[in-house]
Amino acid sequence: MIAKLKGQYGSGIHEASTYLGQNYMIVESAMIPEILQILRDEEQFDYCVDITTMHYPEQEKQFEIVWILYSFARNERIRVKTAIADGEEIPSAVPLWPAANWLEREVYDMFGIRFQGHPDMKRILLPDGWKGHPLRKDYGIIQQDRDWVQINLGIESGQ
Amino acid sequence: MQPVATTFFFYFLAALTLAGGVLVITRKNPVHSALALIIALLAQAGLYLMLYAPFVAGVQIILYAGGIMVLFLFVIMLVNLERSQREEQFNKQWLLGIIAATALGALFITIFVRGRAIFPVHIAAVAEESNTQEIGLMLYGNYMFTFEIASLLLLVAIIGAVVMAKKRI
Amino acid sequence: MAPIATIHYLIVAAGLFVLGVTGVLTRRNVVIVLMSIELILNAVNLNLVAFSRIWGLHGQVFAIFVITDAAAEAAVGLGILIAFFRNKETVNVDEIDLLKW
Amino acid sequence: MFFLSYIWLIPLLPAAGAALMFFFGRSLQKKTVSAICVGSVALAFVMACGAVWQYTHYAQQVPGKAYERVLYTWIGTGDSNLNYVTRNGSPAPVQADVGFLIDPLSSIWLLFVTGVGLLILIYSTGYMAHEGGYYRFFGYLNLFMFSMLTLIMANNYLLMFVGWEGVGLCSYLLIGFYFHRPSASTAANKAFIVNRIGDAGFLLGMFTIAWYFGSLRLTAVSQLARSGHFRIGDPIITAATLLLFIGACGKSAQIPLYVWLPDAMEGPTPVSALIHAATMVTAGVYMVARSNALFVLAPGSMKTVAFVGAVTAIFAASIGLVQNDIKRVLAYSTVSQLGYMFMALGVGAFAAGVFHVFTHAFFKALLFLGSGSVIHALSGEQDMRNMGDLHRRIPITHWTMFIATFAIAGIPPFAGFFSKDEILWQAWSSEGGAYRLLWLIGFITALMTAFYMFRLMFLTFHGQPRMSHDVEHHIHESPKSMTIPLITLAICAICAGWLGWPHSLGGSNRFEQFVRPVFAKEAGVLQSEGAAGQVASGKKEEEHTNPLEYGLMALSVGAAIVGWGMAWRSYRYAAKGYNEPIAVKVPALYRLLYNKYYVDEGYDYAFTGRRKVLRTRLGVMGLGEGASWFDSHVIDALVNDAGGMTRLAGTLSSWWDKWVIDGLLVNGPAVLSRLLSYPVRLVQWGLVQWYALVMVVGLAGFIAYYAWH
Amino acid sequence: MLDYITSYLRSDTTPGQAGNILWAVVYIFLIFAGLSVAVIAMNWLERKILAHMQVRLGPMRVGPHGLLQPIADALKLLIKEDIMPAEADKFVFWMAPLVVVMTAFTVFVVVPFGATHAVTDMNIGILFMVGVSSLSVLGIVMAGWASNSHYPLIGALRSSAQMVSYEIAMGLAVVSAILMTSLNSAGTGTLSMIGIVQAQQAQHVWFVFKFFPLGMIAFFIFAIAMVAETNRAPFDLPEAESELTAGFHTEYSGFRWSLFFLAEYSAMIAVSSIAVTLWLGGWLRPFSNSLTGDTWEMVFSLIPGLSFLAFAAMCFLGVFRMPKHRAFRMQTMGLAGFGVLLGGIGLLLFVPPVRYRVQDIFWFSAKVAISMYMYIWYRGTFPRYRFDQLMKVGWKVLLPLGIGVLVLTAGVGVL
Amino acid sequence: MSFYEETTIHKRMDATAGAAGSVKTIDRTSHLELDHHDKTFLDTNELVINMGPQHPATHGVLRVILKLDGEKVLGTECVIGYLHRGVEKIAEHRTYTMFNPYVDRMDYVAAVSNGLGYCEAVEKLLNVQAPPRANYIRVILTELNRLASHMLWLGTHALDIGAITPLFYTFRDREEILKIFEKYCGARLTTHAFRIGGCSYETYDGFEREVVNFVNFVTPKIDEYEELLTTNRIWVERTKGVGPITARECVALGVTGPVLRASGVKWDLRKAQPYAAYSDFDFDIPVGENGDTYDRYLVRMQEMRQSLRIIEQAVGKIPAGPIMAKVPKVIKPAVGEIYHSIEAPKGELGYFIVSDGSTQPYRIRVRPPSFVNLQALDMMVRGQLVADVIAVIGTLDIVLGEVDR
Repeated sequence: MIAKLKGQYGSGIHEASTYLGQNYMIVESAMIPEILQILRDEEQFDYCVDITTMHYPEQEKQFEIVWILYSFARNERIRVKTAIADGEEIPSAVPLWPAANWLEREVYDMFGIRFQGHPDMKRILLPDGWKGHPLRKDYGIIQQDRDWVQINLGIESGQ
Repeated sequence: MQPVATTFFFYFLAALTLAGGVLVITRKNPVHSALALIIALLAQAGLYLMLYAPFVAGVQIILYAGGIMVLFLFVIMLVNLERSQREEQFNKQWLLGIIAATALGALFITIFVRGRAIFPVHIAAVAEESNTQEIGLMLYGNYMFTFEIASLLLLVAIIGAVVMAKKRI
Repeated sequence: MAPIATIHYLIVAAGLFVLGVTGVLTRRNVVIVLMSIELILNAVNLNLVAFSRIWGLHGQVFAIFVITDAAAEAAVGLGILIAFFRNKETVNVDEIDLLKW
Repeated sequence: MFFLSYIWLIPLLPAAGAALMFFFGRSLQKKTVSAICVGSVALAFVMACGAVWQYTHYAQQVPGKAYERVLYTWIGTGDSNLNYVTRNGSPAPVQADVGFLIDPLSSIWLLFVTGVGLLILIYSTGYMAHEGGYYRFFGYLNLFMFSMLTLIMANNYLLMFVGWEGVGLCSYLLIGFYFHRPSASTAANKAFIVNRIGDAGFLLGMFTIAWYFGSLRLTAVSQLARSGHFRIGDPIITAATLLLFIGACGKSAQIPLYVWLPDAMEGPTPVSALIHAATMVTAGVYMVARSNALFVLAPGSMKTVAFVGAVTAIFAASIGLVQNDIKRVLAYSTVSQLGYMFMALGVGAFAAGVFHVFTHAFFKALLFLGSGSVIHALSGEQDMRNMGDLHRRIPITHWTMFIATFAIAGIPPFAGFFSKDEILWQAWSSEGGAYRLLWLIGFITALMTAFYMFRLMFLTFHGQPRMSHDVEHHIHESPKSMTIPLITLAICAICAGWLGWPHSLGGSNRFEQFVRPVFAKEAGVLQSEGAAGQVASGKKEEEHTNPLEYGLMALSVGAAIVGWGMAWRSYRYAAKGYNEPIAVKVPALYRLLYNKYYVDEGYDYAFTGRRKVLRTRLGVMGLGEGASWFDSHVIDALVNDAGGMTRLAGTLSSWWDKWVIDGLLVNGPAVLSRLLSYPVRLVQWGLVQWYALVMVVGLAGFIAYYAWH
Repeated sequence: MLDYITSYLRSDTTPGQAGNILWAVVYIFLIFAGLSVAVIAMNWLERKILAHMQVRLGPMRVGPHGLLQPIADALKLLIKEDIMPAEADKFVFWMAPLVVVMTAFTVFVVVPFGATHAVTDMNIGILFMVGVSSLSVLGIVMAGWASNSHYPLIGALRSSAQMVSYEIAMGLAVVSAILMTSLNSAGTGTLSMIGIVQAQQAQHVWFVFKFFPLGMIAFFIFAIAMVAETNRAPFDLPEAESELTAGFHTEYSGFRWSLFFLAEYSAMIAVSSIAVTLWLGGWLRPFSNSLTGDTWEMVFSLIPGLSFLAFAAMCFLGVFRMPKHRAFRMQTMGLAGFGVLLGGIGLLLFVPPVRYRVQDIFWFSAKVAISMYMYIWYRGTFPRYRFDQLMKVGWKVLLPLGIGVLVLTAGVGVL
Repeated sequence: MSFYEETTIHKRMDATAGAAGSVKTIDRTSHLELDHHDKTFLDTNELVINMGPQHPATHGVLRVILKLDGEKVLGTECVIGYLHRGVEKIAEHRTYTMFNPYVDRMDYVAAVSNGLGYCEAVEKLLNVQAPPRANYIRVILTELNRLASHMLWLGTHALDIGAITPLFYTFRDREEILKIFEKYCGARLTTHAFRIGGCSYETYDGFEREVVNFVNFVTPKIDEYEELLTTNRIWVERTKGVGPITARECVALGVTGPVLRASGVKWDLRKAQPYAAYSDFDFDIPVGENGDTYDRYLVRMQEMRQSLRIIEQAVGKIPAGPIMAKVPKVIKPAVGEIYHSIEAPKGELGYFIVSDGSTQPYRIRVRPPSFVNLQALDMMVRGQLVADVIAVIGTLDIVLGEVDR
């Protein structure tokens, strides 16, 4: 499968290998929609397990997005990864897997990455007016949106 | 069961009835109107009792107060619009209407006063104990046909109401 | 005070009738107009029952028929009202002028 | 005469069962459903046996006398004004009764319809035990029993038509039983539509008869036909019989209306066994046999029947040679055997044809039920390429099916031998070279029949196992409720033929003696008109047995054995991916046969309009499109040109009309009257409360008037 | 004066009919007090019975075996802050619980606890009862509407639809019972509550067993409809706590809420007494036909006292099973005191004049109590119906069944 | 392993939605009749109701905004996050060992499962194997925890539907499980039962006997629950056909656990990708047919029985030996990342751990089953009644601690 994909998108797939028995591949961000589409339609990865992100502030492309996919037919998982810079947008996977809806919203909520074509791109866990994206490495662990807390909760600090 | 303090109760119930009526046509909020109407209806049931018509009184309570008015309240809640309460409550012809209605009332009173002689003061005593039974006999005897027509009317009303209020038949 | 005779009941009924007529003629809210009609019917009923003390039970029987009628009228009237409200979002009677063509 | 006087109960019992199912079936337990349905049919069977037994007593006084019982007049007028006039001017009341008729012919049908039906119902309780819509299925089956019994017991054509349509409906419902499967519903539609074509023929034929004979009552019609008033070859009778035959073609799946029957195998297997093999499809045979008095008056029709039957027989048999679906093979075999029956009818051997119907009912039902048992054992597998080596796993099915195969192949002393041989002999002994050709076709068909049946057996039960591992794991013999009917039917398949043990083999051919009264008179008619050779009556046969007959008998047995041998050679050791001998030798022929001569495709091209060549539709639809093109381009163009001229004239006239007539003369007064009428409009303002106000003012005025006067 | 007081005791009619205002007021007071006590007892009983059904103990802290729990609850409710929502319609909001309570109490005017033990005997008694109890829906609708909140409004709508629907089935069942009263030689039926019981007495059969199974079916229709009428499980949709938090009384608290509570329980008792009157022979003792004679009269007249003594015995059993510890001293004493109270009542009931005067009331109350136990049992057993299913049961099952029973009863009665 | 589920799924998926392949948009109207579009003659206005966050039937602080037509639901929107505690952020500031107790606080009714998933994920990242005895103890405790979770679900679900009695029965029996937990590790709810590399405690004396006693005690109790509900007419009417979801929709929405199985998909991570010692045991995966609330109920009841089967087997053949593998004092996995998931009582619970070679995880992502399952709520309740929303929230078996983390 990997070989076939590599043949098709030679330069788009940077790396495809196995770590601790788990397959993953790193893909050029522009290739993402096509690769995901193919994985779903042709390779039967019909179940989107999770979508999440890592933040590497020291890299040029700060965010690494991970799609964890699973195929019922093959009983195997694959991780698709790509890196994007801050402020860059990435196409949404909702048309492929409706399950991606909330997962992408959570990524947006926590990291501030917007997904193009998502039907309802807004915060999910934090309140709508909140400022900042807490899972970024530059967001302190006790940091909070003081203004929001004062206005909405009427207290000085949420801690 | 003999009515006690007839005169007092008559004036009390009559006042209640009329006050209820006034409230019905003057309240802004239809729910209040409906409640006033219920009071009027219950007071009227009392008047029926005083007229030795317990069955009609019972029917008045069970049908009017218990049935029709619940229907009214139900509908009012369905169509309750704040807007209609803020708007003008009386239509353009209200003055004309009041004049006409008052004239009509005045005529009634005139006729009653002029024709007082027709109505006897002493009311013939009616057996209250068998009231229900006699009404029943009449309904199923003399008024059999009317009774059937009334039932048909109700049937038609039911069907009509269902047809009109149901979204999809 | 004079003993309560039939005429007293008739006068109460007349008052109720006039109130009902006034409501029908002047209010804009259809629900209240319908309730005013109920008032009119009740005035009639009161008359019927009052007279039944003089001329036998026929009046009471008719009162029952009138109540039946009132039920039918309320059902149909409110049905129309709901249908109308769903179409026009209003319960004002002077906006119900579909008869004017 | 208890049973005879209550014969109307026979169809009514299943009908009651069906009604119960349709009204309450949903809430009933499966056990209750089976009890009601099987019970009602069993009762009907008992009643039928009783009725036939009593009928034999009844008929002893006057042999062949039909017992009729009219319940009430269904359609009929005593009003002579409404009566209608037959061809020769005599008034004939339009009358149709609800009445039942028992004579030898209907007794035979009665017996095997209820008997085989009962067995199949019992079988179904096992076969359908795990299916949804259990009550629906049994309701349909009971409704079918009711319709079929109405059909065969009707005493007039109209009631027969009721049954006829009823069985058509039930067939449709049952084929489409798995209605969520697109193929099943398509097949059901196909069966229904094709049958409608035939039914139209039947209807027209019936009208013709009503018009020509002035009656629809079966006995009356045959009496009239036998009275000698009509000459042989009467064109109207020929037309009527041909129309009736079209109906028979539809119901009994003859060329060209046979296409629905193979597809009908989409229904559950018991249905295939009951309706599409044993009972319903023989309705056409029944109808033709029942109308024998008419047919013998129309030699042209007889020939048509014979040839259509013969061609159908060989045609379907040839398709059956190469089919792989076990039920499909049996379906084509049914078509082929029905062709046999029609051939027999066509050559005037009515008794032989009916006899074949009788024996065929047993062994074909047995074959279908056996195949159902095989399918059941293989968890739904129907393709013979994926079977093999089942004879040790499901021995009962194997042995019973083998008996049926012997029977259908015509190996003595199994049932099929006697009836088939009788038909062949009758065909041979009919006069004329063309009839010898019929015999030849029949003979070849017999050979083919033996081949494909033994092919089926060897592929299914012998050779190497070819099914998938999972399926093989689950093979099991069917439950008792399924095997017991199989065994019963197997016994019947052996013994049913002995009823017609021919004279030439020292028997007495009791079967023919039994039915002879129904047909005997025709022989007389024919003989008196000089066409004696057409019918080989029983009497003639009794007198002398031709040595040739033994030869033919030997030949046909030989054909069966040769077919067996060929199948043995080709399929004895069939392993996975075995070769079809025909496919190897003559691939073109194989493709032709495998695709069933492309008849379905042909019909598709010709009638449905779904297929096109380039942009033009073919067939009937193509004609329509052509006509439509002509209409829109030629006719319409003429019309349009004429229209253009008219429009010009109209424009001119409209100008005049608009400004002078309307503007001045018409609108002028209208505007005036509007101005004048404004005050009156106040009365009709459309506001309810305004009306009420007016009413109140009026009331006040009224009261005031009376108060002061 | 004394004559005036004792005149009623010797009469064989109800005070209302006798025109005896004094005794009527006394009765009204007694019924009001008795009803309040009954509601309090019901509160305790429901919690205990439900708890034991659910393998737990229920209230155990306030008073011995939680006997004082309802009183504590009542106190809590009385001193709780009475909240009125800001946007509510003040007057209607205030009126609603009063309307509900008034209707629930008014019906007891005609409930016959015995041949003479009713405030009055109206000749349209059952009509009055059904009519007035149907007015309580007005109060519920008012409460729901006046709260100006979604959940109460939905609760009110549900409640009005439900009560109007089930009233019809209920009415049909009632009418079939009334038809049975007219099976005497004169052919005169009665609507009077006392008359209905007397008809059962005269016909020597409780109507539940009359025309078996017609009476039984009518009774069951009524039994189901009455559960729905009182908004109890499994028909408690107007106040379904898992869907509408508390339905029409979501916004009520404190004293007003306790009025709803009071009204609900008195309505349950009221409809139960209708059922008892119409079908279960009202105040008639069981086996009054088979076990006759003075001896049996005597035996049955002892049962009230005996049952109270049995309650007292249970109390004393509880006293002995109490832990012997200082902390439980108050509780033990309280329970013993309660037992003494019950025993005292029991002994009082053995005094012949009391005994004969009171046994009617006892039998009536015992039958009502059984019906109340059924209410609790339903609540412990059934899940809640969904609204459309509820309507289905009302209109498609009970209504046709009721009509059928009515027609059949009329037919059988005529035959 | 033989993956015979494959055919089942695809057959069912094809059957439900026609051609396989494109799942572009879920056909949300496939099983519903939404008639709020036809504004032809009559139309009532819509009513928007705010259910929660303080509502007795939303199991915590879920807030559902319902759009109603009368009592029919036109649409819903879930508002979550009221219980958000930033577990994933906390993880980045704790060592691997220190983070272990935190996971118990997510799905607090199935804390043992959470701990199992986390420990196994870290073990995988370290390339360490827990010893067999530890694995058996893990299986026993996890299955007991699954039982406890299902019992809690059953009680609250029944309460939502109006049957109050089962709640007390299930709480009574769940208490026995909690007693075992308490005896084993001192805690009842947030147990922190496992350590990275194995278990920290040896089983106490009589552990096996008590577990067996518990199994014998609880088996008839489950029959008792079923007796109360399974054939109860009202219960069946309230649950059958309510909140249906097809296998295809489940897969598309990522719904896992009993909800997925009730739709007919025979997929359970314990079988599909066995972890701990599950490959040693013989148990069935119960599946439903219609994917409605009733089937989900039946599936969970069956799962409880299967859990008992597993526990019985595990206790029977629990091996002797060490309970901890050799794990370095300071856990410092190599640079790399791992995804490991287990079958929690609510569905697939996954941990995605990224290590940068230090003692603290660079990133831990938890894939919570409740969070993903809750997405399906909207689709399941459209066109149903308000009362069904309650039933469906109950049957989804969500825990807000896990949804919000």
